[in-house]
Amino acid sequence: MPRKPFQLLALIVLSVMITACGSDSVTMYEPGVYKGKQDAAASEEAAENRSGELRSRAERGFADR
Amino acid sequence: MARMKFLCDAERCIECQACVTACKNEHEVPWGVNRRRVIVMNDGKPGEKAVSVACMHCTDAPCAAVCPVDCFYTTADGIVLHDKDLCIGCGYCFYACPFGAPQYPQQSAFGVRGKMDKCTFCAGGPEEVHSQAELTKYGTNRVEEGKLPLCAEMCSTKALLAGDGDIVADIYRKRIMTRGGRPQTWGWQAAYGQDA
Amino acid sequence: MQSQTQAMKASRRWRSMLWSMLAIIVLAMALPSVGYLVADAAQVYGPERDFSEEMSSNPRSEMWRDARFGQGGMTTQTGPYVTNQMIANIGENWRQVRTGPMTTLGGWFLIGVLVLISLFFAFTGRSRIEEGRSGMTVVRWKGYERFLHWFTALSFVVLAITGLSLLFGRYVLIPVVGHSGFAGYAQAAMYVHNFLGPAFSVGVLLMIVLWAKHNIPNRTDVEWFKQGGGIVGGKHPSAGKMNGGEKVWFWGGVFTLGLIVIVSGFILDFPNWGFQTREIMAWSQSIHAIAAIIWIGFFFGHAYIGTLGTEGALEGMTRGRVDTNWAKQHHDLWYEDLIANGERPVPESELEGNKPAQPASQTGH
Amino acid sequence: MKLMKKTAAGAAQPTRGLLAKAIGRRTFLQGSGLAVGGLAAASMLPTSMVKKAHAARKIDRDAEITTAKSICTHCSVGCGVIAEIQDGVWVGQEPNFDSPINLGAHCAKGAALRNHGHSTRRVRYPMKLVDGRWERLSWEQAVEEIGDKLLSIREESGPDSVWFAGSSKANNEGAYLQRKFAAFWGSNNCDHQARICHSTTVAGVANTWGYGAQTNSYNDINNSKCIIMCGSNAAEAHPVAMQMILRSKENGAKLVVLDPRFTRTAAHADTYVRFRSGTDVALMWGILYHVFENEWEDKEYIRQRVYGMDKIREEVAKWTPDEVERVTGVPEDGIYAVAKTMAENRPGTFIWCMGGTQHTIGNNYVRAYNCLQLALGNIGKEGGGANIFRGHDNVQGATDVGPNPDNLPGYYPIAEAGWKHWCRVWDVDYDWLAARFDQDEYDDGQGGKVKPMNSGGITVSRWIDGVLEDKENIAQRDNLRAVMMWGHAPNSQTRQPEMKRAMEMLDMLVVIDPYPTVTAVLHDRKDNTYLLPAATQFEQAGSCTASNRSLQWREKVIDPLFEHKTDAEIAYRFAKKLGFADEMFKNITVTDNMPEPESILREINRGTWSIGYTGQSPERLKAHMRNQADFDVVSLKARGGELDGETYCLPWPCYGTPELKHPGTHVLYDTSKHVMEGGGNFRANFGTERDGETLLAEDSWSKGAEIEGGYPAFDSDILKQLGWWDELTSEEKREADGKSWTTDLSGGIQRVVMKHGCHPFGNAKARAIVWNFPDSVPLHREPLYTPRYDLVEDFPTYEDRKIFYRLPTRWESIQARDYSREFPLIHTSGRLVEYEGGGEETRSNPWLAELKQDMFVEINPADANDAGVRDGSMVWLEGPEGGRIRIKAMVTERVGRGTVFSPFHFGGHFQGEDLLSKYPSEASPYVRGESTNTATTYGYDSVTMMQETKTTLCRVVPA
Repeated sequence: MPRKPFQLLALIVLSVMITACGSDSVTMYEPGVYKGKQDAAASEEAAENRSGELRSRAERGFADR
Repeated sequence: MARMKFLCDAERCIECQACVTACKNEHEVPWGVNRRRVIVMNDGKPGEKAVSVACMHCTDAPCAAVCPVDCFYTTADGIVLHDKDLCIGCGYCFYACPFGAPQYPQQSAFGVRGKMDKCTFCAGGPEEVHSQAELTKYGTNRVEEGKLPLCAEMCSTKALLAGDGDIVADIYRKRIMTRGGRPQTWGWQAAYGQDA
Repeated sequence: MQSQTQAMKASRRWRSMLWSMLAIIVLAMALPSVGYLVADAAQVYGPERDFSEEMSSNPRSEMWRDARFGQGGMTTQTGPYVTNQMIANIGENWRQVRTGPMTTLGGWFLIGVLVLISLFFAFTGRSRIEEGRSGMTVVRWKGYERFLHWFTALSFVVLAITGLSLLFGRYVLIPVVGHSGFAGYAQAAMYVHNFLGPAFSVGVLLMIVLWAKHNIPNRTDVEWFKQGGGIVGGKHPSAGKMNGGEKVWFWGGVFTLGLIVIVSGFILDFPNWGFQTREIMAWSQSIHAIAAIIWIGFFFGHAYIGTLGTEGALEGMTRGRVDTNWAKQHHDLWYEDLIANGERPVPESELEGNKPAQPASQTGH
Repeated sequence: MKLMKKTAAGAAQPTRGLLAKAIGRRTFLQGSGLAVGGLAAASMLPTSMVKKAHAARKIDRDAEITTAKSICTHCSVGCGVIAEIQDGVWVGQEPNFDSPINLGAHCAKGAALRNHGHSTRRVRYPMKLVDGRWERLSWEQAVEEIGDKLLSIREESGPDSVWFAGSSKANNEGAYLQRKFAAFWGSNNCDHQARICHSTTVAGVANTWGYGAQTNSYNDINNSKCIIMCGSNAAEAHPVAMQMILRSKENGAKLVVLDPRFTRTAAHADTYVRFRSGTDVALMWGILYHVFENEWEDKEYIRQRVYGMDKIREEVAKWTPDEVERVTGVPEDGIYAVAKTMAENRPGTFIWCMGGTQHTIGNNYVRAYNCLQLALGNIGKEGGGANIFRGHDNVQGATDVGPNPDNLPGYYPIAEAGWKHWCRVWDVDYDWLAARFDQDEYDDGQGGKVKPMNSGGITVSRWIDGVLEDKENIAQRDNLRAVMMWGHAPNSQTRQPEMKRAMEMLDMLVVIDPYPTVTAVLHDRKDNTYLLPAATQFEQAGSCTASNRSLQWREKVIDPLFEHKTDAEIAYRFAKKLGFADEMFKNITVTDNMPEPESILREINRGTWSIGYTGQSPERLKAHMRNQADFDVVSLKARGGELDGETYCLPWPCYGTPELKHPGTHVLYDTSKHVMEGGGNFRANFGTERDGETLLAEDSWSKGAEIEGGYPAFDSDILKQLGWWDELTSEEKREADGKSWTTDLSGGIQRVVMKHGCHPFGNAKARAIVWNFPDSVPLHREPLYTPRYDLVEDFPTYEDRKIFYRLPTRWESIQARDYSREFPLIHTSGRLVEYEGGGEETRSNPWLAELKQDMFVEINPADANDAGVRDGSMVWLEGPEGGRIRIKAMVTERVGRGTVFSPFHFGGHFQGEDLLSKYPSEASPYVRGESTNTATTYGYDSVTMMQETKTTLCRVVPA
């Protein structure tokens, strides 16, 4: 019975997974949370900055003058 | 915090396709990809009504839920965007989206589709704002310039509204009151889960 | 002597390679399911939403309700995938299936099968050739049949790994390799899956055509099942070329699940045929994935019995010949037919690549 | 446990505002024009489209982005456009929220305008056919060759052997030069699309109350309580106008749509009435029947301001509900509902388009609409009016000052007085100009003789007969031998198979257009055929007149692409070659072969007193464009600002000199306002009395008029009688003495008259009957190709005429045969929102072309079943004159049983054959299809030669 390769592989995989969970450079999946490339324009701050401008634009563009 | 929304006033939509070509114009979307389209119900019969359909930027977006590579994200304005670098063109978001918003430049044998493309609410994507990369991948970023999606801004009868949900709902409510009718908000609840 | 030891070494190397390969395959397939435990898939559901009562106060509600339930309209926009439908309900249903039972139950099912097999192995151990090896072999599978089997088997494994990656990779592999890393892998996996699928289908269809005649159920199978294939009563029931279990694998797995997976797979793989609406695609995906998961679970059993579980079974598919004692034990009726039809067992020593002859006792464990 | 990959947050913070714009917003042109999907997507395109990216030149991404304001060129609404330009390239389009006309809105065409600045499907350089192949040549060589040929034809056959099609898509300056060009060439053989668009409207409306134009505006519809649309599909033809219509509807106005087809406009109506195509007069009389029956008419208004309503009443009495139902197919209650809605909701506006004009009795339809509005007292009121939505962006302007065969700019007659007026404006000797014309005299069609200088030229609808007809039958020296299509799509005209023959018979055919048009490919000519690239309106500055008579100024967006030249420059180059440039451009500044648009407009200002094109100086128009935001959306009046009180872009009439600051006229004939505030009354243009009854207004005058009652048009004599003469300056007196309000170039008469609150053109009644037309009371007459042949006996058409616009014209002899059994379906045509006119321009725009890729025919399910036709299958649609087109069937209830509809924008296929190979390489439109006019038939209006496209017959068989 060649159990050794089997055990070895399982060990390796397990250790990789464990170290991954502890590493800072790894992205963990979290439901509903996007962790890809960040979009600076998508930030709260950016949205806050332009919200006034967008509001007046909507009023100017869509309300019947 | 503003929450960006689209609202198509079916009583005003006259199926003129301006939203479709405005989008093509603004983002140079190629032939065959339609980020926005106009659908007519009861075409040619009394009761004919049309609505302009695109990504509704859902509160709980089904596309994001099923994406195998998790390439969707929601901006702080509530705009659902995606990362084309991650997209593998599997087609799942297209199956999941109730509105048929995701589009692919191709539809070939062996499931070759190219990267998914969809309405960005004219807010670009995860690249440097106004960079060439953002332009070629996602189109222009009007929101960052304080402007709203061109499809709505150019709507011939101001049927298609876009912007902060409060204002959009407000403008729409005023119209309903003038008309003395009841609201007919198409897709609003499906996408945003609340009343107009 | 010198050459004997060399031959022994070669044989051992060959066997250990085979085992490692199998181990890799099984592990790789099981991996996603193991990692799946880490992620909390239940959260993906999101809040429950009720779509049934939308816009009940709308004066034009009938038309909008029709639209809501997927009735088509007219659109002048053309292009891949544009449909004239305003709202496709299938999207939400499919999402719930996919992020719900398909991943949760599917994941647990695969893990469960593996656990059961391990338990079975731990308790019963390997089924050995009771009489020991006779050193005489008979032909069980011809060369083209073995090629067909391994071609299909390997494609199956690759398709399973890539397929499971698309289903579970988001929970399992993104944490390991990151978003862009996984996207790169997933892209490749998708293309491999999409291009290999049709080739695999050809293999499956050939198997069905070529081997159906061996798998026609008969009364012997009833007896075989009564004895649980030898587990009940501890005595080996009679069997023809294929025993009852193998026939179940053939009809239930290769034939039924195979055809389901192939048909749904082609629908998904060739959107250019044009008839596929969003509904058809979403349904096909669900059917494809569920059938494939069941098939993979089934496959774990098949692979276990054919390799680790039964001594002497694998060589029927690797070199095409089996020990006469193994044949008598597992497929007695077939062996009798074979001998009656004039087949003459050949000693190991005369087989190509295995000269000079070895004592029978040395081939076993 | 849940960890996140660290990114350099903050590093990519966007720079905002102007700076952000400068760093590379919209620089698609630099890389690939195909943003998404790249090559993968490109593989699905027509291969030629991929090259688009290559044609784009590199642009300097650091260059400042500037904006230019222009006006959409696709319909008459006049939507404001804001173009963003970087390094000379049109990189973006923004909504013009400030424009009071469109408030930023566009339709599909307007939202796709930017493609004009990039299209590679245009004719890039002058080309000519050499042995059936297109070959490039230089502008100089082209002008030289064409000019020589024109001169030799002139020598052999006289100036009338050349025919010019001008363009309603040219700006006022270009269109004016086209007319002036024909005049200086010595012929009235020039015309433009207005002939086949609203000529019956112009004739009918002008002869009823004064001016041939929309009386109100799109914006004024906001004041309406009732909106009737008859033969108008604004949702597709004028989508942005629907903004005002729907707003008005939301505010309580009733929308009634009368149309044989359930149009996209009808889908928004409160009331929709389907009637048989070609029976509008019967329908109107049916409505009026109920109006008179219930005494809903405005009796006081009729007494004061309408002449001849009693004659109408007599005719209407014949149209009992039963008779109306027999002819139109509409039951009584439907018509009663419309009449009641109109009566109870006043003021109501009446909108019509080509559904009401393109008929053999189009002028009758138009006058019937007018009579209905006059009876209800709706004309000359805010919210009322005859709102005629015109077609092309400058069809109003081109009608006012452009190439018309039967009048001169400003509707001055082609009689001697008119010519003399313009010769004074042009500063040329009348005798010199008259000598340029053919001096012989020909049959005038009324038993007399007339010189070509004073006889209406051949119209755009009939030029083919000018080629095909026997020389003896034409009232000019010779057949047409050369044709210059200067901005005209031939597939918008009927009888294409005959046109093909006519084109092949010509000695020379010249196409001047940004796109090749169907003229380049329809025929099988091998040589003597030229394609000259004309610039679009975005490549030049100039004024254009929207349907509401506002003159908006277009700024130049980009320089002409490739080797394109503006209309003005082309006119100048040809004039130079033909030897009359010095006279023609005497008072126009020309720099580098390009006449300056401002100086052309000033010349127009100096001459067009008759319709008040005199106050709109380039400076005033530019000021209006700068201050768009100051104008009120409903009244179009500026509120505050430097233009306080003026009406947006000075809708004509804007009388007097620019210095007088007339505010422009928003609503014509509106007596509630002072004439210096845009008020007015009906025009005195038809004498002062008839049959002992006064034609002048009674007890009605515009606010503040010092003459309280009717009065005739003013001239120097009347001024002297009134004692107002001395209010003119001595300089004005010198010019005005012996002149009328239309010929006094000083503007003194208009100034003084308006100072006294009077209207220069007098104050008269509107004419419900037009005695100088074939039917003084509008009568119903069955179409030439009628599906109800049983009605021909009761409602026959006219007798044939030997000479009408120089050509023999048939009515009776065509109606003599019954086609209705072999060709049982009514064939009617109309617009699609994606395309315009002949469609070559829009079908060459990929953003639009993608949306409608097939020519089709709408057919009722019942008719489809009768013909054995399935939805989406190919069919042959065959007309009674032998033309047949192979198109797709669209089975729909949009059309009623017995009627089929097809759009007229397609071209490039001919009777089943794709003409792609005949286009110059790379200049073919993306979408081609059969022209519906291949299957349309003979039939012309009895006053204006308008072609019949809305009611003919056909049959549909599976292909």
